[in-house]
Amino acid sequence: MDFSYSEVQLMLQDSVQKFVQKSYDHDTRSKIVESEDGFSKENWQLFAELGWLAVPFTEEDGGLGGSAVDLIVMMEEFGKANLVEPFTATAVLSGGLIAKLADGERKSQLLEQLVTGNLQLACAYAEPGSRFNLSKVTTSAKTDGDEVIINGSKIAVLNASNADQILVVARESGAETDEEGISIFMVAANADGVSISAFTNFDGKKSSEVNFANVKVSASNRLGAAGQAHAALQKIVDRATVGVSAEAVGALESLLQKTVEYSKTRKQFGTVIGTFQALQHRMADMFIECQLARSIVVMAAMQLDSSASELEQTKSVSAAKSRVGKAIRHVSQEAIQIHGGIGMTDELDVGHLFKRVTAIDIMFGNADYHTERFAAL
Amino acid sequence: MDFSYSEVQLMLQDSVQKFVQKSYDHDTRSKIVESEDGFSKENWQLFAELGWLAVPFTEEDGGLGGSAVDLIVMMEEFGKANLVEPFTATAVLSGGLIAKLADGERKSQLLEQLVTGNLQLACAYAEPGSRFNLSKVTTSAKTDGDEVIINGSKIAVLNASNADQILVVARESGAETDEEGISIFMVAANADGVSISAFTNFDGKKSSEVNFANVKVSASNRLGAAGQAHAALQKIVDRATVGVSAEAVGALESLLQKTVEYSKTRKQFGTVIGTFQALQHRMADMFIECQLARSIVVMAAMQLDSSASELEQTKSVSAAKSRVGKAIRHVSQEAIQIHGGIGMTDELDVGHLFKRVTAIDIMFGNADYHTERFAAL
Amino acid sequence: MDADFTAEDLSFQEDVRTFLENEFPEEYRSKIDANKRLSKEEIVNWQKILFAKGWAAPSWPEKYGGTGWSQIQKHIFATEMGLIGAPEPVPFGMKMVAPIIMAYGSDEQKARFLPDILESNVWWCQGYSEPNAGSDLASLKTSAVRDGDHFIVNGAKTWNTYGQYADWIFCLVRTDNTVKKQEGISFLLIDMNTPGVTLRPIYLLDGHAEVNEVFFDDVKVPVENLIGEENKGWTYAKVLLTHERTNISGVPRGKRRLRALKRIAAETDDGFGNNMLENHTFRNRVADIEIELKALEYAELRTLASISTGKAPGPESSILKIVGTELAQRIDEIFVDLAGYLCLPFVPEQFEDGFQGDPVGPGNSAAYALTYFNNRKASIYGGSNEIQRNIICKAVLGL
Amino acid sequence: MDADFTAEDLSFQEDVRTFLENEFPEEYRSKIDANKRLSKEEIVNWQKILFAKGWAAPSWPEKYGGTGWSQIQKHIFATEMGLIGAPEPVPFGMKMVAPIIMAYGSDEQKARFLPDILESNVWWCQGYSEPNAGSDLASLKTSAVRDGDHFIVNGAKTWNTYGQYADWIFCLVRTDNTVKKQEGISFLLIDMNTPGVTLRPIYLLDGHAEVNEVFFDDVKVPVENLIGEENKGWTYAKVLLTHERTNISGVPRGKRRLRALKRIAAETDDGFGNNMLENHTFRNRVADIEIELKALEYAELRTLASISTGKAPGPESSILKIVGTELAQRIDEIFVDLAGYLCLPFVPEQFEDGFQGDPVGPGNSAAYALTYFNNRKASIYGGSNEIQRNIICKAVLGL
Repeated sequence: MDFSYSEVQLMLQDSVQKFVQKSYDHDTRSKIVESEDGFSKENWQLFAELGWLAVPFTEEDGGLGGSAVDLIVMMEEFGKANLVEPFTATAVLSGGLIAKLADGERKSQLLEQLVTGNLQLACAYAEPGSRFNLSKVTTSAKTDGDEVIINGSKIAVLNASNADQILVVARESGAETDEEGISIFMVAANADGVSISAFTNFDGKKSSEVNFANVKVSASNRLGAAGQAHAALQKIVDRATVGVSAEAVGALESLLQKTVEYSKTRKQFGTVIGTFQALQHRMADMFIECQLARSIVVMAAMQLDSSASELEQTKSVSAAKSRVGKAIRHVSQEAIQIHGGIGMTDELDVGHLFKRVTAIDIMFGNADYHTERFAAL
Repeated sequence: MDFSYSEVQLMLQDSVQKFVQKSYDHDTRSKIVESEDGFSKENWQLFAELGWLAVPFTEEDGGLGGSAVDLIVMMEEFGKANLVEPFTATAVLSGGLIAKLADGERKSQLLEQLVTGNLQLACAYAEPGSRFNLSKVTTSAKTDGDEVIINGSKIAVLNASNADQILVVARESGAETDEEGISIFMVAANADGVSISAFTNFDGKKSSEVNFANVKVSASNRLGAAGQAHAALQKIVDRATVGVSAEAVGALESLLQKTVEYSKTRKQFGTVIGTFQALQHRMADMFIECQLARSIVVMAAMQLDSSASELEQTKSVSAAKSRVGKAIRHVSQEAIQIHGGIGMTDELDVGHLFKRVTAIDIMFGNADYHTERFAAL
Repeated sequence: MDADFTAEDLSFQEDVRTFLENEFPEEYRSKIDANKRLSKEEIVNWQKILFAKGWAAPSWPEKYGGTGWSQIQKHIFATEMGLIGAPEPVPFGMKMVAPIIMAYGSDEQKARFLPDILESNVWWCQGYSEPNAGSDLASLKTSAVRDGDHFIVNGAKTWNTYGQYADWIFCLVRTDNTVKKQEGISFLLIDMNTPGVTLRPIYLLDGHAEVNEVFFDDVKVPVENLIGEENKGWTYAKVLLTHERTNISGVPRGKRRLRALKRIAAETDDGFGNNMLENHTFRNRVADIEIELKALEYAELRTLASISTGKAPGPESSILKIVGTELAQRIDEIFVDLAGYLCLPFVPEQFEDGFQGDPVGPGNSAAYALTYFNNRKASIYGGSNEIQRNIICKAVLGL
Repeated sequence: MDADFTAEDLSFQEDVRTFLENEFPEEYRSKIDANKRLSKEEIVNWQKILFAKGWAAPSWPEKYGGTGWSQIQKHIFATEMGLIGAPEPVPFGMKMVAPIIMAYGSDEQKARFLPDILESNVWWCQGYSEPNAGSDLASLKTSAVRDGDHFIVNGAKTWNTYGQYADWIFCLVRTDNTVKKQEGISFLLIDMNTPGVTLRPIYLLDGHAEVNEVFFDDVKVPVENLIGEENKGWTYAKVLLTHERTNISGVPRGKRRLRALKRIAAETDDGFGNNMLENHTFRNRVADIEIELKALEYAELRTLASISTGKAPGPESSILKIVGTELAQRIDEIFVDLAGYLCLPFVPEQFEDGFQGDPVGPGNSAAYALTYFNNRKASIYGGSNEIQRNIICKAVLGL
């Protein structure tokens, strides 16, 4: 048992911190969010150069790390700065699925494009009626000779409007919620029959509703064996869940720090509000929440990297997401409340961190969902 | 809609307040609790003279009131003083069942004995496996000619060791949790086959486990029609639930008041602790809890006295008990915490109020149970 | 005590219901149900319908055009309005400045301002808060210097809700710098069209600019716009601040929202073949909120009852503010939890009047997050919930 | 980072398990499982078994009889002890006075006191708190006046846990009244058998007198029982107070209790034909607690890891005290909720050593309420959780 960061992890942490400090203040971020793409291509290229895009992948796959701990070290820093670039969509989710399901030259080609910053991806798994259940898939994939015809609607597809390729989760057989029968296909975003309705989520991320109407792809666009993609999808989503949980931890720490700082300067009735004991104890509770959230995310990441059983790993992920969800509500609401009116304005970074963690609370299942999943396992 | 107390209610309130102030301080109560009977027969006689024992009954039944609001007005005051006398067991529960199910001379005789203080009763409804479900009854009653033979075990029978008669809930027919088939029999506490294992509950109330081994009673000891007692039992337990909820409200108000007073005199680090804002806000929250608890108990009592449907009335009772249960946990724990070590000692009344409300939280179903009951209706 | 309404109250309730069913425009109702904002014109129109019926200002004394209703009748009216979603009048005229004009204004001021408020001809906004003042209202800096028949006003006010629609603003201004802060404040009415008044919208987390900063740059205000005596403004304002803590609990609105929540939950797939209302955790959370709402409803009714017996609304009513806002925020949360992914899209303009595009996100789910964000203000404004707790400590617990 | 134990750690864990399985007396284990208290003799006996194995004092330096284990090994040992329910040594000797004797005592004092603590020959109790002092320890009044070779001690101490079993007490006493309160305090060791020492048991809510008041009436204490320098006692005590905030989280005990809870829930009828573990609300509450325990476990492990890299246990470890005690109290609550009526009977003596009567109430349910009552102390003692929050504010957040 060992809690120390590896040299690579320390380097990563340092590298993100330096970038953020130099090039990612609140104004810069706001401009990026308001831009057409909703992220900075320049930054993305820089991330590639700094090796960040290679972090989710093993050395074997041409990556730099591949461990869950590597991921959380970096994503916690992303969270602190409320980074809006589509790292989770392209690298963690889609890249993770490619690494897990694809093989041979296709795999190495795709991953090379990805880590060099030349490929944007999106993963379309959620549907209007699926809520958080990954095996509830009604989007259909019918084999027709060498081709597969995809029909269905997906929601909450992050980065679809910038993606070159979309990884679509579709059902080839089985009943609506069967784990068996689910496949993943790579579909060009500009393929016939694909319509993308793009907008910005409240956390500034680009997202889309994507409709597939008789979209034809070659059967070779299927990643992995037919109908066997569920386990990989679950595993990668679990990993992404830990990733965004770490991002939330970073954002919450940022919120705490900004709140404490604000309370030291803001005066009411002639007194700095940070001297009011009622607020002090509430900030102490925010600190406790941050520490517990961080601890359980570390736990989940370490479990994913360990020899623990699948069951233990899955439970750890749900434990972390559930607990982080509670911390999100508690810490972010207190941050706004202690800031008062100014915390409600669009101008301050505090409100944007609040919105980002609220989105993370929903992503891949909220606290209630993960508590039940934990309890049922 | 009217929120004012009637003259009788104001008199009752005044009468209890005066008695308590004069004759029921903490030391007196402690001596009563430690006495053989666990309550004061002298007090009981006085309660009869003051008309308190007649409060749960309508004038038609020889009582003084009979409304749920009458009941809560009085029981809130009982709660403030942590009165240990078996009012709920004898007058509310058992007396209520007699008023509801018995008839003719037997009814008037029994109630007269009761309101004059000459009859102690107990109601045996709970069983080791019934938890809070009143229709889960395994104690059996088999008709044998003119007699009925009762077998089974009851727990949490308040006042059994002082009771002249025990009202036993037993099953004459139907499956374990059927509402049909449940009857109530009056059994002399000293009848053959009745064994009473008495002890004191942690709130100072006398309670017993009662075993019935081939207890023979005349069929005429059955209250009401055979197998039809469930509805009456549910109704009377609902009323008693509102009664003890009001008692809890009184006890919580007492706890709040004592805590606020203590905080105004207790010094730490040279300062009266009541000036610490963190504690102040927590006491404000205790106050809020007390007010909400009181409001919802008033609501439930008013609904029971109103023309609302059975369903609405039942929902109101569960809403009240659930909400009061939350207030109990919150207010009583904070009272101990703010008192510090001294609040943990047997010597102070605070701890005994804490224990009493903890018992009330359990009585007739705890907060979780009543939330579910409310949600399911 | 009696939970049942009298025959008169029941018949009044019936009247109110019939009126609302017939007169509250169907299209407004659909907009409210779809979480869309009514435009100023629509709110004014509705207010004029109420005025025509004589029901524009239940809280006003009869002689100024009030209804003369009992507390119970007012409660019934507010409940029925809330249940159907009919908007209350914007409070700044009707509930904030009008009572002060009635209590401290001259006869001329009453005649000049009150009828237009009653008829919704003139919209008001509030000029209490200032940048950096927060809950410490009395530390305000906006100055009014007497110059002949005018005051010259300079400074800035903030958190002016609907300032962009307002014709007039009532302001606390500093008229004496030499005395302690509460004693140098006056209460001034200012026409928003006076030269030197400018507005800057403040965008909030929900993407909407419902509040503004208002700047005063050598604004000339006639002395006849002064309410009461110079330097007595704080006394007037304070009365208002401790006033009207009732009807803030939002119980009827809460009931309407819970009804909607349950309807939507019953239509929402849990992803495992059931609907969300069949999900135990969710159902029990809804039950908890319903129970809390019942407690709050009776806390409010008890306060109303104590007012009808002639008692002033005591500081106990701070409870209604605290519990009402925190419960509303819990409802906001559970809507977000119910919606899940569906509330992520941020297209605030689709809930505004005049939006022509296709709605984004199924149904109105995307509005839930906006409401969640926007309503964090509820525990901050109107005297933050921390201030309310201080009031309870001081005035009730004697701490 | 690595969640897996090394081969050495795994083999150490195996050794500890084997030892505990074989050597922790079966009857003690049954008593613990039945929520009964071990007698002093049983605790001493167990401590002597640990001593024989050389495992009596993992927290001590090797030269005094410690184990020389790594942080991870200590953690493994504490975990396995907690999971099986084996009692830790009573802390007053081993963890409270011994470190102070080691750090500030003379060689004679070390030789005289430490071996008997290690072997559990002599039991200690603490003499810090005084009536009315509460968390404000330094305001203590018990005086020690030098009289030749002795101090004459007068005053009273309170909350002396297990004072009735103790042979010695370590006390903070006032030796100088003329300086500010922290500077006139000395650290004195007092034989409980000295004439003038008397004890008054304090009964707590659970009906048990585990704490006492101790009175000192002209008690003669030899000067060689003074630790370190006169008037420096506060400095020594303070070190102890910020020390040893680890191992207070109670994670292993929590895990053992949750295991028991789930077992009992599976055997408890919900009254509707299912068992309580099948009840959604209950199951999810258990899950919430399990999750919290996981978070706490890793918070503790992270603190331990930071200690092994040489960092002192910082004020961050106040978290472990706060969360550990509050979580334990949540477990107490859920046991009460599970037991329902079954925990009402108050027969505390049935959980004491030597009880001969029939048990009252099925199983051990009646113990749950006692534990709930008793454990309210956890958030009060050892520096109340309010004090811990103050520490976080001051030392971590800089407020």
